[in-house]
Amino acid sequence: MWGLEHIWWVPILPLIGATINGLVGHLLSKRAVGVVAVGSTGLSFLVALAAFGNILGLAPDQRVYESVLFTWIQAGSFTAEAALQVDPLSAVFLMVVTGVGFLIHVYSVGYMGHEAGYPRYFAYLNLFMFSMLLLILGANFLLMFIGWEGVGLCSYLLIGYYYEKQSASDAGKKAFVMNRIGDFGFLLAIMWIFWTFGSIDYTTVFPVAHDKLALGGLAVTGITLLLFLGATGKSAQIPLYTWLPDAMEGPTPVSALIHAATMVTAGVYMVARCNALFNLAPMTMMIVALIGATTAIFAATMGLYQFDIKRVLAYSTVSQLGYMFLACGVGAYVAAVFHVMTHAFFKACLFLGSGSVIHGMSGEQDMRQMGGLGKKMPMTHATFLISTLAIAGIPPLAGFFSKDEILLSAFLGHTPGHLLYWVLATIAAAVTAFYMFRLYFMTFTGELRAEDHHVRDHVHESPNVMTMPLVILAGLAVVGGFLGLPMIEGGHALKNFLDPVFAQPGHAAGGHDVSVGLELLLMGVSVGMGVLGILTARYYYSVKPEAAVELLNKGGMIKSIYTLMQNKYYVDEIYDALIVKPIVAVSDKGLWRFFDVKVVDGLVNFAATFFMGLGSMFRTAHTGLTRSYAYAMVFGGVFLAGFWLFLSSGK
Amino acid sequence: MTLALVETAAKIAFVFGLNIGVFAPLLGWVERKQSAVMQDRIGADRADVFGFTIIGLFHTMSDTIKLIFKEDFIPRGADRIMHTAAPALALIPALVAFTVIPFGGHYTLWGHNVNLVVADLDVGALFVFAISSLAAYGVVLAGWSSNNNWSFLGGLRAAAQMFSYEVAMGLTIIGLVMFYQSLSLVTIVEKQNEFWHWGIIWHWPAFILYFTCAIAENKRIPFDVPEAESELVAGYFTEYSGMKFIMFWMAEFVEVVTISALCVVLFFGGHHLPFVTDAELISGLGGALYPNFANLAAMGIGILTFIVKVIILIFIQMTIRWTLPRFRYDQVMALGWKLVLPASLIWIFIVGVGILSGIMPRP
Amino acid sequence: MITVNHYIALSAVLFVIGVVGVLTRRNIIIVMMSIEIMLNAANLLLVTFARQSGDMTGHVFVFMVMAVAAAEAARGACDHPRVVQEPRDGGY
Amino acid sequence: MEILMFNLLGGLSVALALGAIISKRPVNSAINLIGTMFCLAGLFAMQDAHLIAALQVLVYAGAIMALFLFVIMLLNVREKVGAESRRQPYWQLLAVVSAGALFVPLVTLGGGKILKFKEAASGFGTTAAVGRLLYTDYILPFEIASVLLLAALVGAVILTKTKIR
Repeated sequence: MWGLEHIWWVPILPLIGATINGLVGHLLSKRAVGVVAVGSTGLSFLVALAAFGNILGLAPDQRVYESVLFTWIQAGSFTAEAALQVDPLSAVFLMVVTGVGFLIHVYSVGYMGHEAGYPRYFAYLNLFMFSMLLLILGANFLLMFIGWEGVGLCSYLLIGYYYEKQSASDAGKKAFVMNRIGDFGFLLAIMWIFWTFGSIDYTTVFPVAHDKLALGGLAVTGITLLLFLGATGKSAQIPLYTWLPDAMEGPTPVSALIHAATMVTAGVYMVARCNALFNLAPMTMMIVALIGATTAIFAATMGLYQFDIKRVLAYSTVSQLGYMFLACGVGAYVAAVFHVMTHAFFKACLFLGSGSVIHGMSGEQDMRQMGGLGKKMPMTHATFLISTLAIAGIPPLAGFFSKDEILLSAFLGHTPGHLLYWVLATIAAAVTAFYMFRLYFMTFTGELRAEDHHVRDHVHESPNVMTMPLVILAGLAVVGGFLGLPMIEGGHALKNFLDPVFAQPGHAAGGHDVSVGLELLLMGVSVGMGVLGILTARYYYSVKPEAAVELLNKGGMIKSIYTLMQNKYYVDEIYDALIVKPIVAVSDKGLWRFFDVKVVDGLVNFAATFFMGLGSMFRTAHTGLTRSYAYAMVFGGVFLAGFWLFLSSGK
Repeated sequence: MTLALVETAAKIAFVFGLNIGVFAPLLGWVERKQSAVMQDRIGADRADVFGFTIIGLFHTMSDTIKLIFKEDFIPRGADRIMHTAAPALALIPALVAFTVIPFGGHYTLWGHNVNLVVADLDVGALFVFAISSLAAYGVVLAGWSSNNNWSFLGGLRAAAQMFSYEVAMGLTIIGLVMFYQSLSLVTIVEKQNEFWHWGIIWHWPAFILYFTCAIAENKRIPFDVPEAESELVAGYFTEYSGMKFIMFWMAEFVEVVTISALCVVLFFGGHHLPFVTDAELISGLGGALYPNFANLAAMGIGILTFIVKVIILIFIQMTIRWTLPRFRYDQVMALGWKLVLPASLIWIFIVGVGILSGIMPRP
Repeated sequence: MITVNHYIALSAVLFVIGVVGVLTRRNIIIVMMSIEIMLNAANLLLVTFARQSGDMTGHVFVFMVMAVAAAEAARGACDHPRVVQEPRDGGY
Repeated sequence: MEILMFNLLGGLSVALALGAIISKRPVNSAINLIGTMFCLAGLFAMQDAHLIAALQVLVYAGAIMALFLFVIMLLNVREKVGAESRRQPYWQLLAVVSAGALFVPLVTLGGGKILKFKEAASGFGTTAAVGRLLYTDYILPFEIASVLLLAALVGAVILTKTKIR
């Protein structure tokens, strides 16, 4: 079968592109660099498409293909193969990553056209593609971990792309450190898995998980909690989410690809991949759902009063990722993956749209300077509106189907407190609709508020190379949801496709027994919440903008909540006070001033003083005349030899 | 016992005669004549006996006679003993090194087994290097004992240069030793019985390195900084005349022969004819019918082959001598330490990999 | 008939000569050479006993002694110029 | 024959060693010592230690003594008559006496017994045999020796480098 057998080309092609651009890119013309980067990703996408077709052609219970490239590590009982695995789950991710990745590469050609370090950018981006594909396709935890680290590295490199800028390099470091905390948990989990199962291959671990581990036992809970710690780092969940808004310092296509569509969903992928383990740990599932729901509402409220267009989207990403984890936490992995897919479409579109806006606004990101762009940038406007409607959950756009499925799953879930999650998520849906349309109205309607007349005169629609990806993504945001269309009565296309991965023994992963009426009622509630959010936003930011100002000027509760939200609940400051400051203080006062100066230096000084004193006692014997030593040696030798002679003659 | 003594004495006589009696005087003539040919001159042709010059060959004789009857001069303030001993110290090691070089193979003559090497040592190759490392003393002492700054500088240069290249030279043949699995030169020659086992086939980089080191060790152009006449008058033998002077020259020529002979033994199959093994040669000469005669003939052919190969290599050395200009002193040292030494280490590594991976099949 | 005792005696004589050299000479180079004499005396004994017992471990030891002597010589040779240059420190 | 060789080489080595420690000029000392090394190499060869004999010439006579000689000549350490002439007869007497005292237990090392050589096994002392020992049982000391030589090399470079500045 052409496709699956060549699956290793999928990650290798971007790696080749990254190597070419990274090593000799500066010698090539910009056009050549673009051709290499886009071409390698495009070819990779084609191979992935072929592989996907092959997977579809197989019988549903045989849709697992493993290709062992070579034995990578062999030490004792530990074996790690460099093996790639394609199953429905990775196939869906494969399509999203290569497809969206390809579009964003195309977009980048236009967006980054004027930047210095053009080849460097594409080398990183291609390297990211390689790492992400390795993460998805790896057939064991170690290979996934390599990809996991690789995407973290690329994320760091790309956030800090404008490394001359202090804030950008700081943001890169922040992302890296936050990710490392999560990676630490992931690594421990891998070790624990190897300890428990004696293997790190998916095909060895997952089938026996149910037999080897007790339901809710310590081992499985520990492993899954550590795995989830890794996921919170990579997917920006509470408490490790603060890096993602800062990550917006990177170029906008990077935000779209890495910090919206692909890398941040790696945590979801990992949890979904390890569903066999998570299903055995109800406590972890509860925590996952709780964290997901909390993050969803928490991040959504933080997005309410941001003025940086990309930051709003960043908080919205965090919030949407919360939805995905909520879905995972209530066992609705299909809904989570579904939302990953639809979210990739509309969020990438939104980010790229915002990039287009920023491009048109000559780099301005503050929404207070924008307004009325709809007329000047019709393509961007149209695609942006579609995506905003999608994220707000308005039927029949993609976001509606996936979000609604998550809400339904939460409502019907088995996890304790699932109704609370449902309430939180529903409120978050309204808030999402509100702030997204706030963004939309502030940007595209009304009058242009920019003060700088250069900017005002320069506003223009982006070139085709940038708008075409927007159109494609917006189209996908429209139709992407239809995969989940026949959802009433026993599953839909995506569910049927993914079910072999999630159908584990001992767990009911089948459809919910739910009446059509209840389902329609829930749909109505969520759509109603969305519409409510939209209308509120329209009132305050389009119809009667002064009302918002009035509301604020009244002071009191609303004012303080506003301040709290605008300052992101002071989470960064709390982290600083609770973690960074104490560590610095302990290192400074305790480790340095006390332990190093007093204890270590003290010991050294004591040793020196001691031997100096001792030496001063023996100094008299040390004449410095080598010959006297030689004499002493000879006399010693004579004495020893004579003594030995005396002893042996006595026998 | 007596026969063995006679045999050894004969071999020693042959080796010494070949070196002192034939090669050393002839090389003086060859050097003159070849340079003349290369530089489109006539060269020395004035010495004659009854009007016959024989392309200048009589110059060898006249030179010898002249130098023997020249005044033996020892400068004031020189260390007399060292000054006298130094030329001998330079010449003797060059001659002694030849004792372990096989100039033929094994032959059975009238029931008596003849092995054409003066001493078949288990550590033959090491012995050659050990002895040739002593040659430096003669030069160094000559420079030191002459009480002359030019000589002294020449001696120091010679010492540094010879010690440096000794290290590299020892390393160049390690690969060969690994290949033939023996330090004994006789064994090495025996293993080159077939043409495809000759050292030069696999070890030509080692040959290039070894040849370079050997020329440097011999202090001949382009490595003749110890006696650079434009800088140091004549270096370490500035203060020598007469027979002592001629001994330095003889030492140099004998070393030229020794280097060539060692190269032949290590890289060019020793006395073996290409594509003809010893056994084939003897049987081809009628070994079944007249074993003694065939062995004797094979011995003659073997020695002749050996000498022809040696002469070819001498010719190459002479050509190099009259082709290349002299290196500067720092260039000489840099070449030795920074190029030849690392290159020979790398070559050892390559040979090791080649042998272990089976690419280089050992004979 | 030559015996081990011959070699022991010869080795002892050489060793003692080395000791005397170390004790009486002031030139540090000669002192180092005297040490070499002592090492060689020990080597001779090692080789002798190796031959007597048929165990080549003695040869290995000699090999090691040579390596150490070479290292020592290299170091000493570097040190010597400094000692000569600063005669106050080199007051052997 | 054997006893003749032993007497010749042994006597020569003792004489040369004496010459090495007595002669006034360092160069003469070095030359004498080279002779001693050579004689000892002969004695090694007499005891079937062929590899050690070759190494003795190569390492001791060829390298170590060459280094000494080179240093002596480089510094031109001619007769430091001034330093050496301040003889201290008492010290010298003491040295000879104490060395003589050391000699007594050394020669009686055999405990008065006459130890005879056995016939050497075939292959004794050959390169292959010693090499096999070096690369199997004594590989660790062998490697440590190589590290030692490397350290000496680095040390030599550093010590001489500071001189140039």
